[in-house]
Amino acid sequence: MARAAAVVGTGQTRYANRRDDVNIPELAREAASRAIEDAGIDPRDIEAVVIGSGPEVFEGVNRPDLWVGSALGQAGRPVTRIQTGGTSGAGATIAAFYHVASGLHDVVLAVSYEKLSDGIPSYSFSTLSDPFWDRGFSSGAAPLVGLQSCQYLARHAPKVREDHGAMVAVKNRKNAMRNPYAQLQMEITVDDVMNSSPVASPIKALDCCPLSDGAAALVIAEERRAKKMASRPAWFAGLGACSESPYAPNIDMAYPESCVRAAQLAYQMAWIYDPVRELDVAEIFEAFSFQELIWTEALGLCNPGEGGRMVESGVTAMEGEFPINPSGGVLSANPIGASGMIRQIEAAMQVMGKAGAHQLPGVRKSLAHSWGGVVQFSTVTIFAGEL
Amino acid sequence: MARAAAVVGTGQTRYANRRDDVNIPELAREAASRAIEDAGIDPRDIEAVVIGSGPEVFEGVNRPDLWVGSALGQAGRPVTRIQTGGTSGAGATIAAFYHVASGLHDVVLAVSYEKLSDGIPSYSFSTLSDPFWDRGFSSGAAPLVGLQSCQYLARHAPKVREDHGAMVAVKNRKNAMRNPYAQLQMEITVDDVMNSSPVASPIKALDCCPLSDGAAALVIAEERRAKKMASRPAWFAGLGACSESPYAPNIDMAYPESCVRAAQLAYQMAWIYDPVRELDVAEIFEAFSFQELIWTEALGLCNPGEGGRMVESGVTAMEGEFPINPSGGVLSANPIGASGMIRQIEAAMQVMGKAGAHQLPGVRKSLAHSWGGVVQFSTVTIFAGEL
Amino acid sequence: MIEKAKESPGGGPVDEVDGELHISYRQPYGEHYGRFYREMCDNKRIMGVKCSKCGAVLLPPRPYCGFCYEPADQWVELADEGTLKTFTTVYEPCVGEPAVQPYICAFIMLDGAGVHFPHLLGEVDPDDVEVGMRVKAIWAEDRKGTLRDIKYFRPI
Amino acid sequence: MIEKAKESPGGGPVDEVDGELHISYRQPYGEHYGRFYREMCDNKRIMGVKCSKCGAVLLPPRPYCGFCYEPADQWVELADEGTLKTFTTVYEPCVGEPAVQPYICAFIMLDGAGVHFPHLLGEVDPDDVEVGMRVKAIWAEDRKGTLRDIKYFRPI
Ligand SMILES: [Zn+2]
Ligand SMILES: [Zn+2]
Repeated sequence: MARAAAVVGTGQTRYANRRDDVNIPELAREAASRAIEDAGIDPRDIEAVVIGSGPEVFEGVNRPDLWVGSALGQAGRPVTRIQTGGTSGAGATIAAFYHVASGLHDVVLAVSYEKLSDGIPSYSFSTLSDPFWDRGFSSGAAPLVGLQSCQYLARHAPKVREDHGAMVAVKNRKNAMRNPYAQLQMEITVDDVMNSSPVASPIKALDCCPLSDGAAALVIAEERRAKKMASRPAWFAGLGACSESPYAPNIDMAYPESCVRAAQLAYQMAWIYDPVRELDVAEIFEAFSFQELIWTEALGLCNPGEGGRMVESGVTAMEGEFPINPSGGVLSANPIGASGMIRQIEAAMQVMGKAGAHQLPGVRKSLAHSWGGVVQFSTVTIFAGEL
Repeated sequence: MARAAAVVGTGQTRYANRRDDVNIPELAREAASRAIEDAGIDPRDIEAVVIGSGPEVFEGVNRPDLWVGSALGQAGRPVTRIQTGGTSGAGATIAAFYHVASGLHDVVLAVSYEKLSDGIPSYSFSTLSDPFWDRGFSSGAAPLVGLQSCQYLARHAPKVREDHGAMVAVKNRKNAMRNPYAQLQMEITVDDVMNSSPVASPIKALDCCPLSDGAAALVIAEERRAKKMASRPAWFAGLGACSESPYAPNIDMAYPESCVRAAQLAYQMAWIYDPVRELDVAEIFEAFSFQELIWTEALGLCNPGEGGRMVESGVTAMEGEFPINPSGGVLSANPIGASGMIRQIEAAMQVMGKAGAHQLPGVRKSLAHSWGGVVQFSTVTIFAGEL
Repeated sequence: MIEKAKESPGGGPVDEVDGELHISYRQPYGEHYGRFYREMCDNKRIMGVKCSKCGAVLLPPRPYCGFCYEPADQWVELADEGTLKTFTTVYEPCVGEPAVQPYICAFIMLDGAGVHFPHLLGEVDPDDVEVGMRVKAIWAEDRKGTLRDIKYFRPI
Repeated sequence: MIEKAKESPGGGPVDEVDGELHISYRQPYGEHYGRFYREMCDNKRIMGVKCSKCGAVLLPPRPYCGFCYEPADQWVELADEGTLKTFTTVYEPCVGEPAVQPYICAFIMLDGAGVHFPHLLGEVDPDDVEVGMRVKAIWAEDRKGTLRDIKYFRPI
């Protein structure tokens, strides 16, 4: 029903704990220029720009679209900004897709960034959402996901164990060694993770993503132009986004409804019935190691409680039958507002055959996932190598 | 090219200096519920929600989409948030239109709000955009538009005079007396405005919009459903959005390129060649009185320098040949992030025949305008009573 | 917003500017929060509201159900005890959290409620906490109308 | 974030909570701001950069043209005098602005520049200011590498 559209170029910055050599627009432009170059187009071909980034309090710049847009060819074009926390980057891509699918624009640039080192992220977390309720309790990211992970482990013990999380951390950090943009590239063991300092049980230091400065960008084009611009564009085959209310009855963080439903919507649109067979790879937003297990289940890539077995058996390893996060995932870099778009870029690159040292062979369809909020915003994007 | 879509229901709150009887989600819900009721649909018919609001620093709530969404039927649906300052509300509508035009969603709710009294807007203005450049100079809204208005008057004197601004203030505040939602409903004279206390020359107190708490919402549906839901839906006939860089050479605030181009894009899409003849009414984002003259010219509703004559001759009065801001405009209420959507709602209501006491006779086509940023974000929306 | 120029440490091209954001807010409670916190403060009672459609008892009390988009207007008193749904022992400081680490954050399903209550656990060793255990609120003597009017929950 | 419950003045349903946001930032200048402000501070020089495509001389200096999306890497010294493009006399206090009202904000097109320079006017009565007049920078003695290294512009 929607007009066909594809990712035709992608760009990323290196991700780092602190990029003090650039300001925010320069960081965003670094990624945008790479995406434009990768698409092989002239910047003037861009018809509209969508910017995604997290809460403004992260960087202390309000209306960052004004400042950032000036580095992105804002003049003469429509510019909009999506802000939905962890799903901002993926949401910007989806908004850019709508621009093209609607038939009103042919070539659109989506850019996302976060520069967490400019501010104090942990303090910022304590100013999110409802000021009258639970800001003073478990407002940090790690405690929140600690609660989520504990709920998950309690439900599925002894089938899922604490060291299954560690296995994810080991796998993804190792994958990151092949990704030139990754911030944390480490060869570590399950014991290293298990013995790392406790943060918010069951989460330990090596179960956590880093805080990152970084930006990502992609160019989306309609069918005719996409075919000209890229030898193998990454076609949007399925899209799903879903929210839950933080106040909905019985929100289930161990099997989040928003993720289950976003996946269902995306599979339905992409005509996918058996995702683990029909997809070749997934890039999942695992800010903390246990989340890869939880999302794997909620995305229907295995049954509930089977997430531990997936990683332990090597199925999700780079060489496994269904690799998850060959890029190293969010555990290897987390510029929050960009991380959802980075998953999409990595999934698109696998389909385009452009993932370099972490390219998997013969990828036809890939999945990108992101979450935001208090674990109740989810997006799922499916790319296909053929229309 | 795009799938046809229309506004089928609208809702507004009363606008007030301080709504201390509700919190932010309750304020947004008040407008949303009215829009859903006006559309005559069940809340469960809404397939996606788009939220628009201004800088988060205005209200001190980060990720307001989480909190506000919980009052808007967020559960089970995609929710996104647009933040582009003064154009946030209009941008949310445009994003919702893209949702429908793309074919992926049939019925979408767009909601915008601002609750300026919860924070300190003037302080917030000083944290916008580039932290290294001009935050410390003319960062407030009135000084910025003072600079814009001075540039405009200097260019066109003596054809345009300071009292032409006052005539806009008199006209719009009088129009507001017929609008039950307006915050400032006043019968004033040109002398009252000219003698009101100076704020930022040439702007005086009565040339300024108030600061407002308020919310607005609208429901957009695709063709088949729109025809069922409304006897006379307001069809999206034209859309244009455009930005300028604050650093572009020779930015011309007296005839802003972004507005000129947004209008051109919208007219092109709507097949409009002679806007003042083919349109019947315009709702223009005049946060300060002189802006109505400037935008009227930039929108091509008269030639440059003719804005003063337009208001002085009564052409733009409620009874004139081309009424502008029959609702009372932004001079009568300015909940910043919602004001752009309010213009769209008022323009849509005129086409739908639902504008009540300020309804104009026989409106077939209407225009809604908004601006944001440092006068360099513009949107134009054109509604038509027939497809 | 305070800005000051900074010396580049190595004489290179890097300069940084220190900024501050210091803004105060006054946010109205809206329809239900006021009563909710007054009941906690004055009567040591935890009150929820019942959705008129799905019947779930909601916390925090609000005039609508987050799931059904329907009014939620019937007040219901909840027990100040319930079942521990999940917990985390926090070892690193988070702004806005209790100052002394480690402390235990918990989601508790109060008897009669349809959504969890976020709070702390106390009087228990982290190693002895188990999901599913029964817990009870320990009220503060000096109550001010905030969630801290409950000091913490402790195992029964 | 400090929260305290507030008495409802009329005993009615309205309660408000006072909140504060107090966060500090450290933002890097990036490629060009450092040099720009050092030139102002050390040499009383206003430097722009020239777009490699359209040739416009840009302020603030940045490594790209906001219009062309092309690099802007050639530094150009601008005059510290120019033409007044527009001004406003401000009578009401704005946070971050000079403390004493009224003061005059202005956009000035420096000789050789392609975009205006935002600053203040001084040593002139507001009634005597006219768009198009020539103005010149008055430099501060105590310069710190900010736009305030120029005290204001005054008519020539
Ligand atoms: Zn319900
Ligand atoms: Zn240029």
